[in-house]
Amino acid sequence: MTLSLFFQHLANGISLGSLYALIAIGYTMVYGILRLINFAHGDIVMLGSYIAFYGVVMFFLPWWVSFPLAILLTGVVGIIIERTAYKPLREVPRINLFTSAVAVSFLLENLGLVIFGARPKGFHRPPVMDTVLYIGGAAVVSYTPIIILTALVLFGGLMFVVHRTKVGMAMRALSKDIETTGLMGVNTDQVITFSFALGSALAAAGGILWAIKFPQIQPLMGVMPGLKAFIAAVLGGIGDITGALIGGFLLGIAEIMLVAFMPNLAGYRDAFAYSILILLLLFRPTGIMGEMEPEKV
Amino acid sequence: MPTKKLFVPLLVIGLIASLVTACQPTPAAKETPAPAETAAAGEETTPEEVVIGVYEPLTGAFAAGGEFTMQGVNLAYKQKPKVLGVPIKLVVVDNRSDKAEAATAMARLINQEGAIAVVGSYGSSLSMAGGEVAEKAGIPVMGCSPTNPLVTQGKDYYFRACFIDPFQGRVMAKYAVEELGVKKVAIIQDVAQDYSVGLAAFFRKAFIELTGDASGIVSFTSYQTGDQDFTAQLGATLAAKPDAIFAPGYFAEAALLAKQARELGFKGPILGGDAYEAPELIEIGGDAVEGIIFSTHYHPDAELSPASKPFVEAFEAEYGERPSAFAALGYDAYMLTIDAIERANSFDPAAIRDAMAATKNFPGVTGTISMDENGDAVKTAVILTVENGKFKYLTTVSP
Amino acid sequence: MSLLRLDGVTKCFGGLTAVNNFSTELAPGELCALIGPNGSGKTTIFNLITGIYTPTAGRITFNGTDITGKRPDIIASLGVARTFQNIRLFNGLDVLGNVLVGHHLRLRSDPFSAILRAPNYAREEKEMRQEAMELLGALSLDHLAHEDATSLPYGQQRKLEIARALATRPRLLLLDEPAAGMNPGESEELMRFILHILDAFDLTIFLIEHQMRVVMGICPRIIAIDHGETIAEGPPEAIQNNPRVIEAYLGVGEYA
Amino acid sequence: MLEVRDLHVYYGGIHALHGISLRVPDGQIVALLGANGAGKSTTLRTIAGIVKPSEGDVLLDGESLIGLRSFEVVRRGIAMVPEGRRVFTNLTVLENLRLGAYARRDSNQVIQRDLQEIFNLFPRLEERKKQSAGTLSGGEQQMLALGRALMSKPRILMIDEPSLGLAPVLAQDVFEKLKELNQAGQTILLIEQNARAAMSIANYAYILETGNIVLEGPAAELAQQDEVRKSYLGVH
Amino acid sequence: MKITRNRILTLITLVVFAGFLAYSQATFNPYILRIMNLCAIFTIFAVTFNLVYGYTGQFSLGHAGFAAVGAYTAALLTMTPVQKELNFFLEPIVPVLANVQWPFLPAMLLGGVLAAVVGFLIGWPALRLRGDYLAIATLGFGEIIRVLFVNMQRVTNGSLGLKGIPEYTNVYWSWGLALVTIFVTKRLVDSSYGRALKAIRDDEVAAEALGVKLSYHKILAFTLSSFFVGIAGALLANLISTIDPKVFLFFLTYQVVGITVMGGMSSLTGSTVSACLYTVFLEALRPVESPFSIGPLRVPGVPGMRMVIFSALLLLVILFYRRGLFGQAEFSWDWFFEKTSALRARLGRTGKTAPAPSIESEEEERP
Repeated sequence: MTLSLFFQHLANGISLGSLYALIAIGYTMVYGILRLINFAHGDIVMLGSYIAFYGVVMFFLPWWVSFPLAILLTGVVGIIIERTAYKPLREVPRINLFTSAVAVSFLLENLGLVIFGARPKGFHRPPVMDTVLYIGGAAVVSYTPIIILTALVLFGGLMFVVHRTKVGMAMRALSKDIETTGLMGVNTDQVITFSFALGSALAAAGGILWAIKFPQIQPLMGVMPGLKAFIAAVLGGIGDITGALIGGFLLGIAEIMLVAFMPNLAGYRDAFAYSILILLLLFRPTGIMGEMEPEKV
Repeated sequence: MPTKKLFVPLLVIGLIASLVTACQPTPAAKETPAPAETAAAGEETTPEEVVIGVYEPLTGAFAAGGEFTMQGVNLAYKQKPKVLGVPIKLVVVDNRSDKAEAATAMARLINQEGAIAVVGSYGSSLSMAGGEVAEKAGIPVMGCSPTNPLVTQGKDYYFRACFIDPFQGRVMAKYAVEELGVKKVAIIQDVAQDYSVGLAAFFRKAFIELTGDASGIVSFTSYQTGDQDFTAQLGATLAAKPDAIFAPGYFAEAALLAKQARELGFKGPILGGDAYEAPELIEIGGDAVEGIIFSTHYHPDAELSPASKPFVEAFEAEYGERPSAFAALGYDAYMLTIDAIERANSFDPAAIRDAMAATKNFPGVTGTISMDENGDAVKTAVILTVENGKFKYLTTVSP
Repeated sequence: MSLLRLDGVTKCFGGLTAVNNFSTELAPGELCALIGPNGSGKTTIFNLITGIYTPTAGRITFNGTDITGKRPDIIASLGVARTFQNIRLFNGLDVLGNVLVGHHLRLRSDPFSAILRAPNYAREEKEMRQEAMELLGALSLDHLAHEDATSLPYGQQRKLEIARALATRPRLLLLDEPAAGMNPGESEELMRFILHILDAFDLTIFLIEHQMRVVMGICPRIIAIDHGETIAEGPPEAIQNNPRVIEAYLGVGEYA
Repeated sequence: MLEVRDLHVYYGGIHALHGISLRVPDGQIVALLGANGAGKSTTLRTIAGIVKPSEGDVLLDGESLIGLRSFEVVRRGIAMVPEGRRVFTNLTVLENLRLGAYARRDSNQVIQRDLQEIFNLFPRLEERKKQSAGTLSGGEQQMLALGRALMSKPRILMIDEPSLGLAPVLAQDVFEKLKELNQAGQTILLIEQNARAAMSIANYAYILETGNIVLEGPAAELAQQDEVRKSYLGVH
Repeated sequence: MKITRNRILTLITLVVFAGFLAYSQATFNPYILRIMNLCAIFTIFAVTFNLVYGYTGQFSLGHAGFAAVGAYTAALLTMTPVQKELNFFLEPIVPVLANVQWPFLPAMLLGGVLAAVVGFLIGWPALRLRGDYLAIATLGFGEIIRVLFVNMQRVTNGSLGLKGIPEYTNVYWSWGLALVTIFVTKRLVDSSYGRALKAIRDDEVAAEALGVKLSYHKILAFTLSSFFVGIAGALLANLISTIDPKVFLFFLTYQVVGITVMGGMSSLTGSTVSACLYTVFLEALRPVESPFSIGPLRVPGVPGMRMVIFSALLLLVILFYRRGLFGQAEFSWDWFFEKTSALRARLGRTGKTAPAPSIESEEEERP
């Protein structure tokens, strides 16, 4: 393998990883706060890219209007989902919450099918993202650096919100101790809803970037990225935002490198991802960044 | 909360009621004479309507293929709503891209709706699941686009309007070697799709036979349906410096694969099979799929039979777009079924089956179709390329 | 020979030393109380004895066997049973079912004979039920046998938790604040009850209590701890007047 | 003035409070004493809106707080330092304090000034303001929890067992600070098991036993009574 | 007295049910029979999930993987050598399997046993994990099994799948085994072992302190559950007569979780009723997807509509009927008579009141 080929793989791994990371962050935020594995998250990714798509082809919005708008609208959808399907279940056994998430996922997928149709649609890359660049002998299409950059910028933005704003402070407090956060005068329901909106918006951003990298959208497109991002979130230590970022990049790079170095094992790519996950769970159940909490007796 | 208390009983009652209605045979089914009782339909009282069933994946992973096929079936139904003077009731059921459901859907068509013949399904694995049920019930089925040889193998009642993968693999290998002069080829298969795995294997076999050089297959790698990133496979593949890539997957993955191959600097031809044929290939692939070459059943520009041109016109009038191969096959499958009923001059499934098996030189829109002893259509394949954002007809290959 | 022996047991959580070099011995048949203010490490000591925690240092011996770091179920099968500070009944089981779980560790039939209701299992199940009912009868809970465990009044739940522990036929019973949440009348009744079972079941009882009043009347020996360390040990009167104990409980005196 | 009237609380099937009534007049320290499980924490949690009472009323200056959620109660001016401190160990000291001021609409300057006041009160916190709260010692965490509650500028400060798990010398510190605060005008409702310490700083005290108030009176008087000693040590 | 009465009633119901099965097999059309078979298979799935989650409190999402093991084992063992040769036209089958052909029962049992072995091997390390982590790990194991099956072309024929599996499954097999599963599960959860499982579910710490060996019991429930899931997989393979790895996507597991939650955790009656309702419901909803006319307006069929309705309904049940249709309640004769007499009292003496015991009435009476 030549060095330039290696760098090409690395660039691919990083850009795939940044997509996993963006989607994983939504998983992790919701889990960190509600301890809910939100299996509908992948379908929110799908929704985001469809809204962006229709913004361009149906309402003739320029992409730089349509994309942010889609992110915003998906955030609103996230709020609606949280309020209707999750909030009423906060005090009940967790499996109900999980099942509710599964039901929401089924609902979104099939609604997508009914509304958008089953045929995949070609997602048009804005021209700026579709030029081939030659960096040190390796051919890179401009969307690759743009995706990585956007992901990093969004992550930076999220870190700013989480670490530098009042509501972000409340979110972090909430993930530790909901009751005491309420005692600080924080309207915890509002903050939870906000987290959902933020997670969904990031998922939409992930979905749009995903559609830029893999320019076709269809109602089931969120399933695979959702599952992979979920693995990434667990790898990084579910509940930890930085962990999700690290987990996403690790998984993206590892998957690409596995196939690159062992092409005859390409068919085992998913099994490989799950094996990493299981090994990690068995030896460090809380992921790379997660902290162990001693059980109270 | 009285409403809450009422909910469960109401739900249960509703479900039981719906079960009862679901299990109630429709009037059509009752009137359809049971196979054993019918000798020749012409002499008996003609039924008010006959049921032809269609089972296609309208939801789930294969939904897009089902949707394409239904365009053709619906157009054909619109053109021929009657057979032997009796109105046809077309019953379409969704098989959710799920094997168990495909079998249930077929059983529903046969036992519940009283279908005397069935059309479908996109996806060989779904066709196989339905095929077992139809075989047992003795109801003839005309497949649209399942190209896996196993579908009709050992089945007396399963036919198909399309050619099969061994033929297609040979066609593409021959074209690659003889027309394109390919000496080194890389194969990338979708390991999760029987269609892709089969076609890849048949191509490989034919390629080695033609060149006599097993080392001509410079790389053989896999991906899985739903994968959207092929850069890793491509990187390894391109390192082996192939003249061409044969990637017999579905159009959705193929478009992305082609795009990524071009982005990685591959300039040679990319070859594929009939599952490439969808407007989305171009829509998604854009410039990257220019020059892609694949075998398929049909192209609107290729006048494969006298029926081709009128079909294209009717289709464009109906849907405002050009027909895909799957739509054309759906159309042909329906028409083949009607043709068989007419030739049998009977609504007796066994008679229809015999008529189907005896199909000779039927002028389908996808070519002149004859059935071989397995129930597979013997007909030409066309080879297409993409030029200026459009599918372009290259040549026709006879069996 | 002592039944239970703790030798220099220490338990640290992160930087916090919950139990510091704690040593004691319990003779068979003894009733001993462990007292101390909230957060002084009493429950941690119980968790160490029953194997829920592994000590950071030190050694725990029960009936001549070293049980340091052993799994809780193994320690239970050796004859150590306990109750919990916040009652931990199985809310999906009825009263009898809760007690029967305590019998489970002595079940010899394998799961298959249990599923098939083979004669050996049927006999064991019958015996278990009989014994459990007898036990409930002895604690006058038998009339509640088929009630949901968590629907019982508080005091009865405490009793049931003790009954469940007794069903394992322990030699040592650890009671973690059995009187918590009880009014004085109830507490007194509970104390009589504890004395009763001590005799009737040939037990050794180690008892955590926060309220000294509860234990004064019945425990011949009291160990007082604070901040994970023993501050006093002896008969009730001595403890009651021990300045360090008074200090731990009532505070050192005036501030500010 | 905070007033609690005939409060009944059930946990599952357990009758935890049997009609508690108490008053916390402005500017005073009122202590709620009693053994473990007597219902002190439940009383506080009910006032704070975490637990819903089945009967009874909680009034702040005559206005009922029943039915308000805990963040609304805080916004009415009742802050609580929960048992076991429960500082946010994943936040820095400064963030913990700022979170205490979450519901306030004051300008940043005002909040900055209040922060400085807290730092003046607890200099140790200022030294460690950039550190994660998890790295603080138990005593410092108690200070932080106290400071955090004060940041909401409460009319009434409720504190649950401030001396719990603290070495006596640290506990002493805490009580001194409470006294100081009170002298500056802060109304305090204090739960404490260290009865002597509590009574030494309180104006008035209530003694709870199994969900009932068994004894009440001015702290100085109660401290002299043998009953208290009995209640704790079981001296007959 | 009561016990004997209930025993007799159960016996009668079983006989009536057996008669009903015989009647259906003889007279019902294959479509209805197919649905009945699927009902039974999903009943087994739901009951086994309930055993692991509802009774033992272990959140496992590995059902699809175990079902795949059972299905492939039974399929490969029951297929004729000729069929196998036809199927493996790309790469030959491994010689060991090429010429075996077993009757259904041993093949199915071996499918169950192998699924149980896999369950044991997975459960042994994984059951140390708790809650969501266990769910994640088992979901991963299930997917790994599927990916392995895709790639083990010479054993499983990869994605080409297997076809021509003999159609042995009929309502006797499927419902017979569903009853066995219910019976065994019921007997287990009502035994001392079952009490230990429930104790683990309710409070692991307290259970362990009472001497309950946690991992032994968890693995016991997990392995037994895997065994029956394997059996159900075998039934499924021999029902649809063709399988491929896509049949065993994690989607299958999600369905099972949904069914079980809808029926009620720790209610076998609930699982059974819910599994039947689910299967029937999806079929009964088909009309919403076919074109229909409202007056002159012709509404085209909307594919996907029934899944929309179904998922919306599932959501409604979860939101408004949180404990599922049955909660923890089980059918029992005493309950039945209580209800019917109450109903009779309400309706007076007019008309017949007691609805015939439906499918779920094969439940054991409470001991």
